[in-house]
Amino acid sequence: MKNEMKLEFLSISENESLARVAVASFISQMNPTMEELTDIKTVVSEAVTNAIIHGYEDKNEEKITLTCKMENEQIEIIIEDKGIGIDNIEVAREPLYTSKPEWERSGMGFTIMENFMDKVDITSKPGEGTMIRMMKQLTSTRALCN
Amino acid sequence: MKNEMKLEFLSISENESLARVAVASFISQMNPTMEELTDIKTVVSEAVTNAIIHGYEDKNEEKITLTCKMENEQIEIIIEDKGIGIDNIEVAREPLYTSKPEWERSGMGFTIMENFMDKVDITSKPGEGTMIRMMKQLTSTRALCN
Amino acid sequence: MSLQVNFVTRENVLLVRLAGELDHHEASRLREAWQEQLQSNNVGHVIVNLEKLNFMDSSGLGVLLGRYKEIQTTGGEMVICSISPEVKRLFDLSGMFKIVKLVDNEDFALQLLGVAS
Amino acid sequence: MSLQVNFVTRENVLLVRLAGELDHHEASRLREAWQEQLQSNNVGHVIVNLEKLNFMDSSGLGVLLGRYKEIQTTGGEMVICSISPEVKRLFDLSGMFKIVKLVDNEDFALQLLGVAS
Ligand SMILES: Nc1ncnc2c1ncn2[C@@H]1O[C@H](COP(=O)(O)OP(=O)(O)O)[C@@H](O)[C@H]1O
Ligand SMILES: Nc1ncnc2c1ncn2[C@@H]1O[C@H](COP(=O)(O)OP(=O)(O)O)[C@@H](O)[C@H]1O
Repeated sequence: MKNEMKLEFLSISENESLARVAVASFISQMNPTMEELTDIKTVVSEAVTNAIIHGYEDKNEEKITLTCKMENEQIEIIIEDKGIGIDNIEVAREPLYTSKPEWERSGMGFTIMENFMDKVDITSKPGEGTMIRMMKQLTSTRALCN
Repeated sequence: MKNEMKLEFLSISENESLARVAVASFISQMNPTMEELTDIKTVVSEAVTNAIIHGYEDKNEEKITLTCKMENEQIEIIIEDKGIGIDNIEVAREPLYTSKPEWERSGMGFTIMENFMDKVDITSKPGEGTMIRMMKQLTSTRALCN
Repeated sequence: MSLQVNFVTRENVLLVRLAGELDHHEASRLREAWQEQLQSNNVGHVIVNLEKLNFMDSSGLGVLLGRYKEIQTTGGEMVICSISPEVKRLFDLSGMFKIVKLVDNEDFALQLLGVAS
Repeated sequence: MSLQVNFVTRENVLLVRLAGELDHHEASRLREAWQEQLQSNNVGHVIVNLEKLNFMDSSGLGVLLGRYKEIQTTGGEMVICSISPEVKRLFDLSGMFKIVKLVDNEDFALQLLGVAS
């Protein structure tokens, strides 16, 4: 089965759950395990939250794009903002690093994405925006059982 | 509260529930009644199904766009396809009219949309596609109770 | 949340219990399974129990109407039971209750069709 | 599915029960309510019951860590209980259990902090 969706929404925190729900509904077509579903909801939540608070610095009227593709049991998720971008991607990826400790950020977002997904690519340009591309292969055995 | 989302997806029937779930999650931010939520899920299901089976005649790789905006308690939903279009919109709107009786269509789609929403505009051009625009005002009292 | 379908035969009545969501995607699967039941069991009437159906749209109406027409040719009746207010509004709109009967629950439906419980 | 928060005080312990989904959107509301409880009640320790929490991300970790730091300055302890396997993986990743204790349920947590039940 092959499928594709693209969701565009405003940079307000209410839409974090919208993004999770849409991706979860989309992924469910592939019959993932509960753990896989939770992993994917979590990383979507991390990347969308980052776009809102870091990328757009809490500005409300900006646009975030979430693309999700699946083919066989391979899932690709791309989350994009046109916000401030990331200066030093290597530092940003470090566990516990956050540029906003005063907002009680844990600095664990990228660490979670990297642990829950097979692959995480970050493309970013200061002043232009950030694109997070994540891949995950679902356990194909489940699909065979149905 | 003001919010906006746009969802693009392939014309496969699996995505009918994706469209419902995304709109339901989005609308839930406005605290609708259960009846309002069901009405909106139903009309989204009708219009998306029509785009798949009538607009794209069950072709799988075409794109459907669903836009949803809300401001105050006013909801606007637009569903678009680039499919075959509708020859005679007046006939299409008639209760029980269907061009596909052999597929067990009930011909009630537009009637349901018109009954469940405040306003339904159909824009269509044969060979170019169809756009359904629906409006609904949520019962504002609910929003005040919260 | 997809569609779950359960078929039970009681004397000459086919009982169809639907749970979950019935949209166009689920409609064709339901039609096929239902037609197979009608062909392989010698039943005259059909009871459709919608108690656990959370969602239905006009594609669902189409499947029900289609099966109604099938059994009607041999004089069979269709009885709907345990419908939710949401789904009932759809039925009302489409005039379904001019052709199929609506009762409160499965027991009433069985009684109506003369099946001893 | 938003976040439901329930605060209960038992002797010098604040019990925080979370249900639903804890993301960045819910985190600031939770922080404010929690800080208010810490200020208005004279409590030393905190128990966080996550039994009914279906979803949490790193924004949730941030709020918990923030409250841990607050009570730690006065020597207070934080105990987490009834955690789901999914949420536990987040905690494991972030090394939370180096600073807060994890127990199976509320009773054990209360015992651990010396509250008679
Ligand atoms: N979309 C983004 N736009 C700009 N900066 C970002 C974005 N995503 C992440 N960052 C930067 O990377 C840092 C680390 O991110 P992360 O690991 O998710 O931790 P946290 O969100 O808790 O700060 C952030 O503090 C921020 O400086
Ligand atoms: N998106 C569309 N593209 C082309 N034709 C459409 C579209 N939507 C509706 N139609 C036409 O309008 C008719 C009536 O639609 P509707 O009331 O939803 O009934 P049904 O879907 O059961 O046929 C359809 O049979 C079809 O001919």
